[in-house]
Amino acid sequence: MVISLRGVSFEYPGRIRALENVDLQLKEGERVALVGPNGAGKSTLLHLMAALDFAKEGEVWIAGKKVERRGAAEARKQVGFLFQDPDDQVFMPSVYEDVAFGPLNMGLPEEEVRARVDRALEAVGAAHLAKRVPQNLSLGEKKRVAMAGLLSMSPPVLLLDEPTANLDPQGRRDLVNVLMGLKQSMVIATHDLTVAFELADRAIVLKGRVLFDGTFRELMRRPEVLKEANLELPSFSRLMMMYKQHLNADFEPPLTVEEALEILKARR
Amino acid sequence: MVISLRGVSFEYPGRIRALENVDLQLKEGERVALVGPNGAGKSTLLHLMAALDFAKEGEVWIAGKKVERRGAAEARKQVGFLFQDPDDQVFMPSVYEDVAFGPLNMGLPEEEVRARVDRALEAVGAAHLAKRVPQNLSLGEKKRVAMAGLLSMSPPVLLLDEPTANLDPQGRRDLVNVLMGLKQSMVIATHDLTVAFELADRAIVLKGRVLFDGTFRELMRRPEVLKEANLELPSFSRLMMMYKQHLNADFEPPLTVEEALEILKARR
Amino acid sequence: MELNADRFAKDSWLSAFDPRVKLLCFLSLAVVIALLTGTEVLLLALAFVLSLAAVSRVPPSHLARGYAMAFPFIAAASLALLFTSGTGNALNMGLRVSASVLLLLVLVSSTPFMDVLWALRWFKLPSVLSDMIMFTYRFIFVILDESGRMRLARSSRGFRGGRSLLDGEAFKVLSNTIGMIFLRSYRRADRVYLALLSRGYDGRVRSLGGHRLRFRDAGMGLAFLIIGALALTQQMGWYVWW
Amino acid sequence: MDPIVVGLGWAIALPIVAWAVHRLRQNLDERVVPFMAILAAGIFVAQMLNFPVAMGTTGHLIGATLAVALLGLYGGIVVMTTILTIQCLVFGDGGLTALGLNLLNMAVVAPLVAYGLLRLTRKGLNRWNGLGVPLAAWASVLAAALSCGAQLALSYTLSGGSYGIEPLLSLPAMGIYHAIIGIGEALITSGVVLFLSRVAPETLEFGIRAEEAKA
Ligand SMILES: Nc1ncnc2c1ncn2[C@@H]1O[C@H](COP(=O)(O)OP(=O)(O)OP(=O)(O)O)[C@@H](O)[C@H]1O
Ligand SMILES: Nc1ncnc2c1ncn2[C@@H]1O[C@H](COP(=O)(O)OP(=O)(O)OP(=O)(O)O)[C@@H](O)[C@H]1O
Ligand SMILES: [Mg+2]
Ligand SMILES: [Mg+2]
Repeated sequence: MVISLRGVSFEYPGRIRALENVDLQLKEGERVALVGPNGAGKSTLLHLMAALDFAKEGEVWIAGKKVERRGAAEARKQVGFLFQDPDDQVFMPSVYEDVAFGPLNMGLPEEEVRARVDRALEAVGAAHLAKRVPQNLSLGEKKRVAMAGLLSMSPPVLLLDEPTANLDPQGRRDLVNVLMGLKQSMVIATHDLTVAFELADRAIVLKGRVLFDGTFRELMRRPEVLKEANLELPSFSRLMMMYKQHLNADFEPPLTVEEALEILKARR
Repeated sequence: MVISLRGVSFEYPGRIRALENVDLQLKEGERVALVGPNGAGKSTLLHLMAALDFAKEGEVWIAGKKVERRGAAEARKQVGFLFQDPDDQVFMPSVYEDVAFGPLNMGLPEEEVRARVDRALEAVGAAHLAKRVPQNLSLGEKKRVAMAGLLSMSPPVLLLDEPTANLDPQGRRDLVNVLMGLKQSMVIATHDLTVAFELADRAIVLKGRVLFDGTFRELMRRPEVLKEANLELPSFSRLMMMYKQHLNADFEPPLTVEEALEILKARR
Repeated sequence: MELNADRFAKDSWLSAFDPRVKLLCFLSLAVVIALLTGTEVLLLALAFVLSLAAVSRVPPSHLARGYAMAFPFIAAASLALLFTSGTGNALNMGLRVSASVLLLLVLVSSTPFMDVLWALRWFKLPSVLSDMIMFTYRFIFVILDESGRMRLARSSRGFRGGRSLLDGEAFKVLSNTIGMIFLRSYRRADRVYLALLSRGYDGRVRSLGGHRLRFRDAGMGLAFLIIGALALTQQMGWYVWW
Repeated sequence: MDPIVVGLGWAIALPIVAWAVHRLRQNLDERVVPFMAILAAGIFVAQMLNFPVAMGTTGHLIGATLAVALLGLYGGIVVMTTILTIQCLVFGDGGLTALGLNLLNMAVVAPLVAYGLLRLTRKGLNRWNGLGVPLAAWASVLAAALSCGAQLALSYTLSGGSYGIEPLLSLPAMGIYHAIIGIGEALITSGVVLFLSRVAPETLEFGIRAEEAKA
């Protein structure tokens, strides 16, 4: 178990209850999508899982150790965190230095650091931005740089808060491919179900508490959960469901475009 | 012509050329989608169109007046602007006051202001947040509040920078419906082509300069433009194109799920 | 408001020197200048500072702008002396403050801020202070950013401020604005700090290609030493034949 | 300023700053670091803006009272030290020689006076609110100005006129001028504290917590 939460509740100042009794285990190498409506507590949950904030009720365990306010630095080494707003993440005066920040803190030798930075910038398609001041980039460019800052560290667990928001379609596809190629465990909070379907094996639906925890295929069979969590099938899936109704046929909502295509082909 | 740009170029400090010789007219009641890769200059262009920044080369006309640095306040009254990062937009100490800020500045009577605020908050599904401090909201909640702040003013032109990013799927659908119901001219910068298809009559593809200006149907026939601009068909459209190839059939890429369904039905 | 002190730092000829040596040299010279009272030595010091400015390749206009910002203070100090203790003292005061202000301007505009910090840390400045300096510096931009955005956002929603400060309404708006900028910036700062922690920040910023002492650093040290000694000995009257 | 006065300034200010740093480090919650830094940055920016006071005079915020009210004495001293150091590093403001005395006036005298008054007036009043904040703000500005005036006067006397300003001129001038400017400081400081107590009460707790930790 890489990360595990037991009976975690969280309240912001002013009695704003963001999380209620959340239980959750993240296994080694697992890719989990965290979905739910705006204000569901996704970002809050990720903060707790990254030892960036601390639950007053319940326990958070990271890499076999219980997270406490003191000693959090150790736990933080295990997880890489992508902030929802990239403005929060870029810090150093140049993109190159910013991406090098994490690896340098890990105490890697300079050569290794440079190699990692180059690789990471390449992976997110931001190599041409290396010399720029990160604060002066467009939002999508910042997002890419922030992601590169994580990739260059390649920590055992990745927690990504809306990694694809504000990326252009090609950037989104590239990122999905990069993430698919990684072996780390990851939790991806996203509103983009197409991305979630492609990336994750397991869906957790959050709305203050955990509404659902299982595979996407099961989730598709639970329209009441989808509804309560403001979710909506991706457009190709929606199309297929409409088609199914029209045909009066019986098949499960496809999870990928390829799957949908197979269904269509079989129909012929 | 509500807004018109003639030969506009824009450079950020440090010789970063964001826009190159852009010509563009926005007609009364028109809905235009502005698409293009990260760093294409979409946000920059919208800033110019809102008289929030000023071009050193070329001319920007808003509501028949040439925009100058002095007197920009007049021009700004014509346009409502949704910032890409909602953090930039909300600033009053409570959500209610924030949404009321615009209408109050318009000098409307209090009763009218209250009615507008209630209506706007309702429309974006943020009525329950009225008493909260905007800075303490989740990113998606902030986005909704920022949108409400615009709707409450209902200016003649709306410039929306990524209105659907970070919104949950239901919120996105609701927003699209609200926008469809408006009569104002609007320009929507977005990476979400599904939303763009649904909302806009006209597509402008930007990458420093204008790569394409026309209807989406024409754009679909220009794969080289799509490629250069990092664009990708929405998933249902992609599915249909793959299916078309499989069938060796001949139809145009559908722009909406309903259209796709019609094609499928006709195939039977 | 422009506050980008790093803008010319990377292209400056002086940026190739070890920041520790640079800091030490410049600061010692600043102390020496503060001790000088003779017009001739002050002129010598000023000439040296100006030649430093020339070789630094920092655009003179940039230095001039910085100097202009400090000018009211320089003028005030000199003017006060003009009326109380004569022209000579006033002139010396003007020269002295100008030289030390310019010296520091050259230093800061030819050295990336992170390098200055690195040198300060090397000199064992307590980490609370060096951390505070680094974050404060970064957060100054956050605040300028946030207030700029707020101004834009306000004006795009039809706000036109700018009335006098002493009526109650305007005061409310002002303190509201300050408070809001502050709160926004604090939220942002908190997240920026957390983001650093999650990337392994432990109170020490490491940099690529750390600095090593080289020959030219010794050269710089020597040059400053000579100028400093020359000025001081002259000041003490050891060779009055100057 | 006379070199002796400058040296004296460094000699008094440095140990006190070092002591504050030491005490602060003993109970430093990591959430406090960004708060202190953003406060320092905020005051830094506010110091660059002039506000009109009255009769055509302008002044700018010093911010020592704001820092002390929000962070306690040690935090206040460290915040003011940071601000002055950055001003010196970024603008070359006043140069290095001025830094010692600036530290003494604005990072030591002003916070100490503010802290003393805040403690005195706090009993019976509502924690940090009430009259204490504006009073402390006003007095801290005055104290810093008088301290500066005294240094100018001392320099003048010590150097026989090559540095500083005549005592008869410097003390009253600094005193009267800053007694007026202090009003602006008082208004803004209370405004900000009140605002924060409304929208982000948790930020006011850092100072209170620092207080309690000390007790
Ligand atoms: N700093 C804060 N102070 C008070 N309440 C907060 C704060 N941050 C978040 N909240 C509240 O906590 C709840 C959960 O917020 P969170 O940011 O975790 O939501 P989210 O699921 O990430 O939403 P989104 O999809 O919009 O990003 C929301 O009701 C939000 O308003
Ligand atoms: N403040 C700034 N200073 C310097 N360069 C900037 C600044 N803001 C943007 N740029 C640059 O200008 C170009 C256009 O930026 P802009 O923000 O308009 O892009 P965009 O199309 O909105 O991108 P995105 O899809 O990522 O939001 C980019 O190359 C960007 O790096
Ligand atoms: Mg979130
Ligand atoms: Mg943009």
